[in-house]
Amino acid sequence: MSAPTTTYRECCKQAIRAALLADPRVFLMGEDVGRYGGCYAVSKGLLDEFGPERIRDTPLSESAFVGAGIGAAIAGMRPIVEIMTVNFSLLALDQILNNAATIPHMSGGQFAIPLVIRMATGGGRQLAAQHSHSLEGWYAHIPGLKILAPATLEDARYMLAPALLDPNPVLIFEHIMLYNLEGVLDPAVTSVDIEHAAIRRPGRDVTLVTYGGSLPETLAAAETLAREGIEAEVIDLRVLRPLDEATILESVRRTRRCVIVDEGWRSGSLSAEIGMRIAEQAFYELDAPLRRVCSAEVPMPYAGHLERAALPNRERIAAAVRTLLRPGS
Amino acid sequence: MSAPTTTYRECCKQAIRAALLADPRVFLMGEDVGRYGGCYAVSKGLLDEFGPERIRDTPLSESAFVGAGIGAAIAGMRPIVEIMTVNFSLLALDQILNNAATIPHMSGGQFAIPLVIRMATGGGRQLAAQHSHSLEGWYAHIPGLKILAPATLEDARYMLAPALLDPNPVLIFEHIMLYNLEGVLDPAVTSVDIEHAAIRRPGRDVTLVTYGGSLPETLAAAETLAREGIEAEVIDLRVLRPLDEATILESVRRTRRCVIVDEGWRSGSLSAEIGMRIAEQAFYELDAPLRRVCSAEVPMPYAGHLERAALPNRERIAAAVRTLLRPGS
Amino acid sequence: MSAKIRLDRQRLLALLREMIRIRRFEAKCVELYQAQKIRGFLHLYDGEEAVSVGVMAVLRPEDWVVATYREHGQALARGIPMRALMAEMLGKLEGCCRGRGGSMHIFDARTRFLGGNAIVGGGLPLAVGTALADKMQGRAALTCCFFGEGAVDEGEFHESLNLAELWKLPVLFVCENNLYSMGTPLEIAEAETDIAKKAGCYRMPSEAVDGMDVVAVEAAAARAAERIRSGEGPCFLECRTYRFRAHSMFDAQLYRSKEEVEAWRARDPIDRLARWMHDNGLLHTGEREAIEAEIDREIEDAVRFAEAGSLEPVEELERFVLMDEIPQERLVAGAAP
Amino acid sequence: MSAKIRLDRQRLLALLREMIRIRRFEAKCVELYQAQKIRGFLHLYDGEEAVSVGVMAVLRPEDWVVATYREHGQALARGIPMRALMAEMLGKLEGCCRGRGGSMHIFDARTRFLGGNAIVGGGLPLAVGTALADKMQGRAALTCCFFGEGAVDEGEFHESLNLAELWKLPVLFVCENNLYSMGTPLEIAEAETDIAKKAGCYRMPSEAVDGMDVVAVEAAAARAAERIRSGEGPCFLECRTYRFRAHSMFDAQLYRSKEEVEAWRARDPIDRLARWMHDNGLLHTGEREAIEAEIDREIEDAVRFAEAGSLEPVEELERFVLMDEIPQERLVAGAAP
Ligand SMILES: Cc1ncc(C[n+]2csc(CCOP(=O)(O)OP(=O)(O)O)c2C)c(N)n1
Ligand SMILES: Cc1ncc(C[n+]2csc(CCOP(=O)(O)OP(=O)(O)O)c2C)c(N)n1
Ligand SMILES: [Mg+2]
Ligand SMILES: [Mg+2]
Repeated sequence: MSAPTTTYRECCKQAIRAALLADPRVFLMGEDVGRYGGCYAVSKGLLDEFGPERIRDTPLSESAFVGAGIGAAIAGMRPIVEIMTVNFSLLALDQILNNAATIPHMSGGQFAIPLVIRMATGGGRQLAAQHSHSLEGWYAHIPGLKILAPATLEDARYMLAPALLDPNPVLIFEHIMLYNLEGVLDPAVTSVDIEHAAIRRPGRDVTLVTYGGSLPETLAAAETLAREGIEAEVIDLRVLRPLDEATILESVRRTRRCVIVDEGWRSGSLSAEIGMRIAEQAFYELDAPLRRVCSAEVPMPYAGHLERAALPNRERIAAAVRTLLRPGS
Repeated sequence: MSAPTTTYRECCKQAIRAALLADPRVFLMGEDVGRYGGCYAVSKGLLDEFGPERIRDTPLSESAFVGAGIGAAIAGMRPIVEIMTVNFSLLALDQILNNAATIPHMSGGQFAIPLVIRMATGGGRQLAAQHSHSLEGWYAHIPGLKILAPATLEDARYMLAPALLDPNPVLIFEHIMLYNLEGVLDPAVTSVDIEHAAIRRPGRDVTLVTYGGSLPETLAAAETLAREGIEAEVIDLRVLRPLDEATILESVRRTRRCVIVDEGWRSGSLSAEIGMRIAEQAFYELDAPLRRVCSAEVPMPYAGHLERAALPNRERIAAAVRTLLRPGS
Repeated sequence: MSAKIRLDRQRLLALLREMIRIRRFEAKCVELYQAQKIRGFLHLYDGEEAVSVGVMAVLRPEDWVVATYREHGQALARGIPMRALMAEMLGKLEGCCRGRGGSMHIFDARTRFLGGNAIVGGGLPLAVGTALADKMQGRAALTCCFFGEGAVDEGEFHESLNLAELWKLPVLFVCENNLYSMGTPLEIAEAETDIAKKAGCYRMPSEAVDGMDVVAVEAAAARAAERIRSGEGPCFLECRTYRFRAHSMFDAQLYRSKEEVEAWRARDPIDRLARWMHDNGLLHTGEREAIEAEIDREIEDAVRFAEAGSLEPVEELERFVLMDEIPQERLVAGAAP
Repeated sequence: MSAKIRLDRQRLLALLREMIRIRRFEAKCVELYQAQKIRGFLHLYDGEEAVSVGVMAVLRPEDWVVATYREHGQALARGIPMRALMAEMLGKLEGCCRGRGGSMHIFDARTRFLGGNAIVGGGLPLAVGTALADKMQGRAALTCCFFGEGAVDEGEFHESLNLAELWKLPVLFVCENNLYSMGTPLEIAEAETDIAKKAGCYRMPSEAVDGMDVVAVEAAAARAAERIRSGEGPCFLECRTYRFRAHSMFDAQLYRSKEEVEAWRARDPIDRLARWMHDNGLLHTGEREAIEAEIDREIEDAVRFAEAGSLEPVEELERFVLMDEIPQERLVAGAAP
C-alpha cells in the first residue's frame, strides 16, 4: 500500500495544526489567516478547528502585529506570525531587526524570543514588483535571527516544530512556487533539524549550492548535466542563517568547483556570502572560478517572458556549470 | 596663505547650503533639521537662512516623510530627506524599496525619482544596539538605488550636488565618527563624480578595499604595513551601488591579493559581494585567499571595550594582511 | 468650479457611460483571465464604479491621482486609453507600463496617474509628497488619493493624514469602504468602524457618502475639491460601497453570505442611476443598450490592440532600473520624462 | 484595588522619596557623564518624575513595563536596584544588562521591565504583545507602556492602539507629554495637539492629568488600572509634564525660551509635593534633608559598586546573540530564563 500524495501547502498546514495540538501556547496570527483561510490557503480550515483566539485575524498592521508577536513570545506564548508576502515584511522590519533580533543580546541574555514568523517569498506567478521578491538571503544578514527555507515536503512539514522550540526568532520563508509541489511525504521522516544543510544529490564534479524555490530547478539542471557526463552535487542550504558552512566546504573541497543558485538579486545576495566563505577558506582547493546564478537586478516585471528572464532556471544553471567544466565551449 | 581647516560636518552643511542656493526646487526635510539644528548638528543655522518651508521639520513619521520625499521628487521638487540614524530608516524601508527603488522600472520608465536621502550610520560612540549599525552595504542590495558613502571632506562637500542632479533615488550615508574629521578642503577640487571608486593610496602588494568610516583605519593600517615593507593599495569605494568593479579588479589583478574592510556585519555584507566578484572574475590572478575585516555579528553593545572589540580597526586590518603576505607568521 | 452639480442629461449620461465602461471592461478581463491571457492577481472593481467615476469627474488634468491594486476603475475614469490599459493587462510593450506593471501597477504620466500601488497604504505618503510639491511650487493642483478601508489600519494612514493636515496640503483622501479587506470585515480590523470619523482625529474635514450613488459621490467630491483648491488643506471622503465579486480571482468568499452580496447588488450603482434617469425621462429606451454596444466595440478594439501587441525585448529587462538614460533637461519639469 | 488613594503620610513620603531619588540619581549621572564615565546618549527625566512614580505606584509585580530611552525614572520606580542600574550606565558586567544596554536600553526580567527602547514608538507593539500573552494565558497582569508625545506621530502608535482596543487587551498607555520631541514642539508635529483625544479615535477611554502632580497621576493611574484589570480593555493616560533640562547632553535648547523653562520649574513636582505636605503638617522640618542624605548614601554606594564592577570579558561578545544556550525548560515559564 503506497502512501498518499500530499502538497507542500498541505505540509505547511499540517505543521501548524500539529503545533497547535501539541502546545496550548502556540497560536497563529496574521492577515486573513482565519476567515479567508490564508492568502495562499495554507491555514484554510484551521479557524473552524481552533477558533478565533488561536487562529487570529489581524488588521493590516504589519509592524504592530509582528511586534505583538515578539512581546507575546517574551511573555510566554509561542506565536506563529504570518506575513502574507515578503515585500510587506518591510513594514515590520523595525520590529524584526531593532527588537526581535536585538533584545536578547542587548538585555544581556535576559529575554529569549521564541517566535516564528512565516512568510511567502519568491517570483514566478507574475505578481510583479511588489509581491515577488526573494529577500530571505537579505534577512540572513541580521544577527539574532535564524532563517529557514524549506524546499521539500518533509521540511515544510517538520521544520516548524523545532523552530517553535527554538529560543530565538526564526523566520520561515515559503516559496510561492512550491505550495503546489506534490509528492509523498517520506514516512521514515518524522522530524528534521534546523541546523544542517542537506545534500539532495551526491556528485563529484561540481557543487551546486541552492535553497528554497530554486531547488527543483537546480536538481533538474543536475539531471541534464548528468546526461552530459557531469555529476553535480546539489546542496540544499535549508538554513540560511546560521549557515552550515562545514557541509558546503566539505563538498567544495571534494568537487573543487562551485556554482551557487540564489533567487535573490545578485549583488549582495546570499550567494555572495557563500562564495566569499569558499574564497576565504577553500581557496587552494578550488580548480575554477566561482559562479552564481541569481535573479536579474530588477524589480520583478509582470510580463511572463520578462519574469522568466529575470529568474534563475535550469538552462542557466546548467550553462554556468558548463563554463567551469568545459571552459572551451 | 594656507586654506582654513574645516570639518566633515561643516562640509555636509555647506553642501546642503550650496544646493539650496543653487536650485529653488531643493529643500531639506527631516526630524529636527530646523529648530534643533539636526541631531548631529549638520543643518545648524540653515533654518535662519532659508526658512521653515525649505528647512522643514517633520513629525516622527519616517515612513510618511520619506514617502512624501518620493512623491515630491516625482512632482518636480528636489528633496533632501534626512533620516537621523540608519536604524530608524527601517521604518521607511517599505517606501524606499517598494516605491522609490521600484516605481521607475515598474512604470516602464515613466517616473524618475530625483530624491536624496541622507542618514547617519555606523558605530563608535557607544550609542548601542539601536543607533550604531552600518546598513549601507545592506541597502546596496536593492536595485534602483544609488548608494554613496563619503569618507573624505571633498566627498562630503561635493557628492550632494551630483546626487541631486541624478534622476535616481540616491542614499548618502554619513558615518558618525567622520563628522568631527578635520582638515583642509582641497581647493583644487570643486566637484566629484558619483560613479567611481578612488585609490586613496597606491600600493603593489595587496589591495585593501573599504569605504566610509573605515577609510581612516584602513589608511592607518596601510601606514603600519608600509613600515613593515608591505605596500598596500587602499581603494575607497565611495559608491556602494552600483559598484565600480573595474577599479577593484584592476587593482587586484596587479596586487594579486585582497582584503576587504567593511563595518557591516560579516555575513551577507558588502564585503562578500566584492569578494565574490573577485572570485568570479579575477580568480586566476589571485595569489592568496580573500580576506575581510568586518564588524562582529552582534547588536552593537554599549560598553566601550565591547564596542571596540566589535568594530574593525587598524590592528585587525593589518593582521589580516599579514596572514596573506607572511603566511608562516 | 461650483459645488452644485448640474444634473443635466449629458452629464448624467457621461457618468452612466463611464460606469458601464468600467464594468464591461472588467468583465472582459475576467474572460481573459480565464483564458490565461491575464495572469497574476486581478482585483475587480465590480460594484464600486460610482466611486472612481464620481470623484474623477471633479478632477482636472493637472491633478495627481494615486490609487491601489484595485484601480482599473480609476485608470479608465482618469482617461488612460483603454488600449494602453488592456495591453498592460496582457503584459505587452504597448501597455502603459510596457507590460511590466500589470493589473496591480497601472501608471500613466500623461494623466498624472501615480499607480497602482499593491502595498496597502503605500500610496498615501506619495500623495502627501505630490501635494507638497504642488503647494511649494505654487500650483493649484490637488492630489486625489484612493485607498480601501483596510489601509486605515496601517501606520502610513496615520502618518500621512497627520502630515497632510499639519502642512495644509491639497490632498483629497478617498476611502473606498467596501467593508472587507480580503476576508476580514471592518469590525474585526478597526476598533472605530466609523471611518469618516478617523479623519477628524487629525482635525481634517471629512464626509461620508453613499458610494453606490454616483451623483452623491460627485457632489461630495466637488465640495471637498473646492475647499482643497481654496488652500484650506486636505479633505477626507469616505465612500460607502461594496465589491460584488471576490477579492481576487483566488477567493472562495467564505467570509460573507450570499444574502449580503445580493442585498448590496440590489443597490448596483449602474442600475440605480439608469433607473433614476429612466424614471425621470433622462434615459430613453434602447439608449443603455446603445451605450453598451458602443463600449463593447471599444473593448473589442482594445483587446485586438492588446493581442496584436508586442513583447518588450528581453534585452531591455534592466532598462529603467536606473533612469540614467533620461537627460537632465527632461527632468526639469518634474513629472514624466 | 480601590481607585481612591489613601493620602496618608507614609504613602506620600514614599512618593516624595522616590521622586527625589530619581532626581538625585540623575544629577549624579550628569557628573559621571561629564567625567566621561557614562557615554553615549543620556536623556534625563528631570521634571517628569511624578509621572513614573505616580504610575508605578499602582502596578503589581506581575505587570509588565515597557519604556523609552528616557527611562531612568521608570527603572528606579519599578524597583530595579540602583546598583544594577548605575553599573549598567557605566557599562559594567554587574549592570542589569551586563553593560550592553547603557542608559537607553535598561532591561530587567525580574521586575518585568522590557526596556528601555531607543526607537521612538518601538515599544508600543511589544506592549500589545505582552498584554496579549497575559490575556491568552488568563493572567490578571497588565502591561504599562510609557512613551513621549513624539511617539504619537509614528505609525506604530496608531496600529498598536487600534490592536489593543480591538482585542480588549490589558494595556495602560502612558503618554509623557513634555511638549517637545527633541527640538520640535508638539504643534509643529501634530495636527491634533490634544493627545488624550487621540485615544478616543480608537474608542479607548482616556484621561489627561497634571503630570507635575504625583498624587493626581497616581489617582488617574489607579482608575485606569482598575478598569483594565476588570477586563474591559486598555486605557490611555496623558500626563502633561515638562523636561527641565536639555533633550540629551548634546542639546543647546535653541528651540525654547528660558522663561518657558522657568515657568515650568515653578511647578516642580518634588517641591510642589514637599510644600503641600509641609503646609499640611505631613512633612516636618529637616525630613526632606534627611531623605536626601539617605538617598545620597544609596547613590554613593551605587557609584562605588559600579566603579568597582568588572567588564564583560571580550570573549563573551557574541554570547546571547542567539539564545541557544538557554535550556528549553527555562523557557517554559515565559519571561526570563
Ligand atoms: C502592506 C500589505 N499588506 C497586505 C497586503 C495583502 N492585501 C492585498 S489587498 C488586501 C486587502 C485590502 O483591503 P482594503 O484596503 O479594504 O481594499 P479592498 O481590497 O477592499 O479594495 C490585502 C490584505 C498588501 N497588499 N499590502
Ligand atoms: C524612530 C525614531 N525616530 C527618531 C529618533 C530620534 N529621537 C530620539 S528621542 C526623540 C524625541 C522623542 O520625543 P518624545 O517621544 O516626545 O519623547 P521625549 O524625548 O520628549 O521624552 C527623537 C526624535 C528615534 N530614537 N527613533
Ligand atoms: Mg476593503
Ligand atoms: Mg516629548
